[in-house]
Amino acid sequence: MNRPEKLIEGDIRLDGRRPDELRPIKIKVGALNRADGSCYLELGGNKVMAAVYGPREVHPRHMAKSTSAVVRYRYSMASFSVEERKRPGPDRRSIEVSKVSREALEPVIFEEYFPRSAIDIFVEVLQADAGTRTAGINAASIALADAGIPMKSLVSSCAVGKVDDTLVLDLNKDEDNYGQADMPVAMTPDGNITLLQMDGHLTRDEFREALEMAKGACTTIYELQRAALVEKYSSQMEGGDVIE
Amino acid sequence: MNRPEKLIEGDIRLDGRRPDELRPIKIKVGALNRADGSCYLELGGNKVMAAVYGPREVHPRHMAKSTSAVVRYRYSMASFSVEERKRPGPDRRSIEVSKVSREALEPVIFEEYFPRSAIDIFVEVLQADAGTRTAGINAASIALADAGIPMKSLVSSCAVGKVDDTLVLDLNKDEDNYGQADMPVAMTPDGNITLLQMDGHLTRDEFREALEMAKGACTTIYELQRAALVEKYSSQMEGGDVIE
Amino acid sequence: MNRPEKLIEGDIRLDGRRPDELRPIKIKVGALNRADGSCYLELGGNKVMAAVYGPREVHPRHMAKSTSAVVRYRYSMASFSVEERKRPGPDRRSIEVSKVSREALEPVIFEEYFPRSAIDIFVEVLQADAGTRTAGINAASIALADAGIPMKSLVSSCAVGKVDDTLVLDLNKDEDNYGQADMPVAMTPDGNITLLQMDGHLTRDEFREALEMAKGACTTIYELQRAALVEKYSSQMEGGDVIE
Amino acid sequence: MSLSDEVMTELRKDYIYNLMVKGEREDGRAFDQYREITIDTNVIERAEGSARVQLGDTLLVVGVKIQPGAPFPDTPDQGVIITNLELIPLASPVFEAGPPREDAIELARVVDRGVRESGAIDLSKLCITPGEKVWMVFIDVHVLDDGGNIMDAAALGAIASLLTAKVPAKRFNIGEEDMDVPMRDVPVSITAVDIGGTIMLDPSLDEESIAGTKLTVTSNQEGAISAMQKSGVHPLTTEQISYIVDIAIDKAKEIREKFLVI
Amino acid sequence: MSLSDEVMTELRKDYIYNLMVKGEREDGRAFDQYREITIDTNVIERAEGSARVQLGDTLLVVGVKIQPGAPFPDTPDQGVIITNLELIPLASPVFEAGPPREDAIELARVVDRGVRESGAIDLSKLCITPGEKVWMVFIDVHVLDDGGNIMDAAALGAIASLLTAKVPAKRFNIGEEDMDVPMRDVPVSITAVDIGGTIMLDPSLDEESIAGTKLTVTSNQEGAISAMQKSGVHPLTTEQISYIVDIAIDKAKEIREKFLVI
Amino acid sequence: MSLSDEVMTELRKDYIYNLMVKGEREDGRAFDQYREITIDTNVIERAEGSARVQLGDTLLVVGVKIQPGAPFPDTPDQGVIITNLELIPLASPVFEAGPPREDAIELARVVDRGVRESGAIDLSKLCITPGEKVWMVFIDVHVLDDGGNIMDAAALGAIASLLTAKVPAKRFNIGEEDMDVPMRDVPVSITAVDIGGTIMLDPSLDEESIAGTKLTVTSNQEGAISAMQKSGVHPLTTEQISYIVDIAIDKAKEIREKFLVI
Repeated sequence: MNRPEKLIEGDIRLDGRRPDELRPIKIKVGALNRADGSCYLELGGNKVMAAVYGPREVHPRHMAKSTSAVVRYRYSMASFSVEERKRPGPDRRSIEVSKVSREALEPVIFEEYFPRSAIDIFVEVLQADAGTRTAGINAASIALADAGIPMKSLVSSCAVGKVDDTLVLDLNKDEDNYGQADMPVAMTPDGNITLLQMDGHLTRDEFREALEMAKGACTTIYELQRAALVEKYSSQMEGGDVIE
Repeated sequence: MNRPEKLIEGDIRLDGRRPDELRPIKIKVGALNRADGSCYLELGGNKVMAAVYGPREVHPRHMAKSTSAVVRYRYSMASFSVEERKRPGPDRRSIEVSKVSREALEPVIFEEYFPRSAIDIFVEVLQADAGTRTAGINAASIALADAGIPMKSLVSSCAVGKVDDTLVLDLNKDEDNYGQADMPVAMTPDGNITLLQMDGHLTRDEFREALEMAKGACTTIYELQRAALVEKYSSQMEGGDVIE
Repeated sequence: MNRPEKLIEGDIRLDGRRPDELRPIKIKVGALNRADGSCYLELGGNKVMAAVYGPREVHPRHMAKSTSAVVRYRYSMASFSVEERKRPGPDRRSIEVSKVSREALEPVIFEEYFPRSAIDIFVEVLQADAGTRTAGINAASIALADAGIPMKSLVSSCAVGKVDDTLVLDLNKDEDNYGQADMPVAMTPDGNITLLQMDGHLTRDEFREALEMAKGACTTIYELQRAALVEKYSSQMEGGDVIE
Repeated sequence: MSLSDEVMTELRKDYIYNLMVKGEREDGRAFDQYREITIDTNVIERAEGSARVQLGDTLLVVGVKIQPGAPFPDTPDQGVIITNLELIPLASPVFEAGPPREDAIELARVVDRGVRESGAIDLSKLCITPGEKVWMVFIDVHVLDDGGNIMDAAALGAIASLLTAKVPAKRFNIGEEDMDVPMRDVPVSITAVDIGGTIMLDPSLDEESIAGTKLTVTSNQEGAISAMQKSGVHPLTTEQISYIVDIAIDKAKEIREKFLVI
Repeated sequence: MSLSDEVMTELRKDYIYNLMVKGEREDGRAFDQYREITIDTNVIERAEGSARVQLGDTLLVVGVKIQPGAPFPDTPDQGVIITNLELIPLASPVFEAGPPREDAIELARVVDRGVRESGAIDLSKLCITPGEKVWMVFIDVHVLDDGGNIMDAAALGAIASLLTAKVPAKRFNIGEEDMDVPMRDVPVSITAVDIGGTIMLDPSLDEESIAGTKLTVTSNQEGAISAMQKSGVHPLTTEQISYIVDIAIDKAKEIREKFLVI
Repeated sequence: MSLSDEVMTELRKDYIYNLMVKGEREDGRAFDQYREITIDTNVIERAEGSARVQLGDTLLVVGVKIQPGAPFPDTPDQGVIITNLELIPLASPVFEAGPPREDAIELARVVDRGVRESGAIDLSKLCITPGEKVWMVFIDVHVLDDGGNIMDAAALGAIASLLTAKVPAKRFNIGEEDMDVPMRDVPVSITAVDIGGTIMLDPSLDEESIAGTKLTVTSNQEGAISAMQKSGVHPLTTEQISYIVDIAIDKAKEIREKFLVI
């Protein structure tokens, strides 16, 4: 696809959203049997599955820490999740995304409760449409709760970007490709920033405004995460299918 | 070479064999000095060397089993063993062949006699002409005996295939390339099947007939294996050269 | 560049040197802060950095020796050190150079003083102009001394080659590319040969003469190495910059 | 595995074994009965074909990607099939990260042979320019939840994906219109295990873990065998194999007609 | 690390923390002050561009190699930037041999984004034949001595190398004369750490080791932000981030003018 | 290695050392005497050239494969030699599976240099289309039984294979007829060890294991040296090296004439 002439027209984006509008989010808590906790999440065209195992023994042993759990995070894209088939296995991008995503979640985990243990978080991107790392963090946060890992709070994540000189929430693929800036953020409900990355072009003022927009969006997402967990654990509903 | 018009003509195959005829087999027991047991075997144009080390210490240690030996099998093709030079190192095919070959032999090994030990079987294909896995299993079985590993029996292996709608024993390269089915089988002298793979096209009835042919051939091969071992251990002859 | 018509003309080489003349050598002892010992060395157009860590714990543990230190040597070329960008990571050449360089230094190290320990030597080639392994050994030898590793003596290294049927010391890049032989040598001050490699074409007599030339050159280099160490440890001068 | 885990596993094995002796299975199925199967296709928009397969507790997604590439030198006028399967650590506590191990490689290769050897795809129709450019069909199996018998679920997902996949000719400027993958057969894999001499189809995770041997039989529309694979260290008798082949062909027909009608 | 090493480390951390409480740093700098910077360019003859950067105790060499290659399919008329950074064991007792780990990969990618996202290089001018051949710019960062804040030193070295690099058109018979790399901006990265609530720029090795979090802000000539990266497990408040962004943009201007005047 | 193994090894070393002092070797050879050599060529039909070499207890097979490929950029009109040697675990209890380690790489590179630097192959005659296509000669050494001195056996096998190898021009449609590999020299490698000051040629496995250093000297038909490699941690004196070079050249002549007459 070539660059559309305009990405935003009269305050309406190509996919019909307003600048400060998130894409639809769908959450299924406990989507898997084998994992200790899991969550399937759709964010617009993104489809991600998160699973948590642990606390459990650490392999290889020498990675264990004597005073806290070691938290590991493996973000991975299915080879069919993108237009051009991706070779299986980790690449440099997924290694970086795994690192910052782990650091986005570690602050809320009571790691010191589980010395010599591992808490393993796996996020598989089944379909990608810009925003996979934020979708992954949102899902992983829920999966941690589903696994019963003691946490100070959930973590919520969302990107803010700039397209056609306008700040917009939660970029989709076209906006990401042809936009001017992308800034993924993750935070706790009390406003502590646990992930912050940016690339593109933002003035100081734009940056401050973008950060405020991210805060608002993360609050919205937090409510959805909480509601999904409450629903699961209050009604023990038999949920719909995953990857519909 | 292009596909020959006929692979079998008046009950005679391109290499002059009848449908139920094996290729010539040559066996040299104890072909190597360093290995605890070894066997060089030729099956038609296949030339394979099998060596056995063990029971010995397991490296890496964490692979050891507390109640039995761990049996390992490494099937490998020399880069010059085939028409187009093969890159050195294991590929997906050789990993699968190693797995099924190991499983073909494990049932006859008294693994429980050697807890915390390794029995390592190495098979090198020096020249390939279809049937390398069966040749390898036949050689490895003898090498195990030569190494003095306690075994319930030998294992014998042979492929059955279908060419020009006729079931034939022990496919050669052309028959493998242009045939309709290939089914490698391994079994113990009392008829227990320890390896069974198939690809191509066989009706139920063809399959049953093929399995019977394989049984007969394995019996023949078993006699050759036994004779080679008896000869070695009765006469301690000074054998001819390997890879003549 | 194409082969020059003559590499040596009237006893003068293309770069103005006489056959038995070394390229200029520049040595900075203790060029790094983190390493236990270090040395930056320029030999003509070669720029190498050597660092030594140890004696220290061995990782992985199973590599440790119970009666002596394990000495490791990692020779590596920066990707920008050569005309055509080199892919990062070890290749077969650098693995061989690392092995023979380690063996060139081990004879002078009192390894038995440090059982269960590691002495790690790292040599990075920042700019290459033929002779990187000899430059690396000369620098590493100084870095070992700078790290306070007990040694019987220093080791000095130099190559002798043949160009236009003349034996010459310390080949530069063009002489290496278009010459007839290259023979790197390393030795102790008392004349024990600790590294010897050769490729090309040398008669027996040429070889003997070449070895004598190498001996003389190594003596010269030894004096420079010693002087650099004396200067560092007598005056504790604040040295010039590295990689000027 | 902690000691109590090991004890649990042993107890579980005894339980399954004792049930079997009584002619029963832990989930109440008959020995030749499959668990519930759900197949949804076209679940991944980015893939040319895809299927989500739930087989009892086992969940996996298969994605088919199709793009132009060079043919193999020995088949210059045929498309290429490449099958991958990874046992990623998300799907089971016993799977590890890293390059595929022998179990995953074996599964991928048996899925691949099932598709290839049955002639399910007419590869000659996937040639673009002989000797130069052909369509490459990548079948990627992504296991999400290992509840046992990944083999049959993966084979089902592969064939279901292929049946609904489109060759993206337009996107690569190779044709006016996208075409279906040229399918000419619908192979189905049936896996049996031997537990204490009793043959059971479609093993659950627990059954799989105590079975010494699996036998997978892939058969085609006309009821002929396309591929077989014995996996595991226990031998099988000729009679057992014959019996499995017979019920596998029948069961394949049943599943094909129920789930894979084109 | 031996026990005495660990004790030393703890003592060192306490020392730095206590200094901070008194408004001081171990080397006497102000909280927003950088260590001494020395940049020498063209230090590697074999490279098309190079720089040796000393930032306090940190020493590294950046080499830029430029050679023709194929463009990425989605940007057929643009040159390619590839940035590598290795934390080789020569540079620190804690670095290990082997393929780059996540720390090295993150550093390389942040250096890369700083160059790329600021539009510092006009990639369209590095196209040779659209869709076929473009100039590939390899930026290789070789860390020799880790004295803390490799990030900023690497970014400085990358941009200093590029500013003095030549595209070797003659050597590859692609033009009559070598040309400068088409630069149109001079991004500078500034890294801050949070130690017990206090923000410090340009952390030394000890400061870096006790800081829970780093924030790198790369800004361009006009004072806009091109790239940011938070690294580490401690959260930051909105106020801290805002504060860092402000001083980072100012400090970048100062360093740019002092060291990177074209 | 178990304790008793270690004790055995020590005893064995003492035994060899004590023999040496008396001027003897364990197998009764003179210090400059080689073990029995058997070379059979054309033992692998699929290879363009091959040789089976038995040198005492050491057994290896060398296969030469020849196929068209791209030349190196700096030698556009020359064929390519690529030499591989693997120390596979079949051949010795101390060899491990996995990518070649430094010992195997060193052996392969010394075999390679022996062939290459002697000018044994006229590489200019292996050019097909300058700058585009040349013949690539792959020399693969497959060690089957390590009885000591793999080096010399491998070099013998390489040259014996090359002397009988055919360039498969017909198979690749590059010529009317297959041609011999254009050989113009017959280099032979001779390896010596220093055991307690005594020089011995062609070390057996036990001799090799107690020797601190090996020196390999490869010489050509006219008696000039093509390649040398000292391997191992013990130094050698100038006199020792001179002595080895002399006997190596003589011994190479003897072996060449006996086994490698074209």
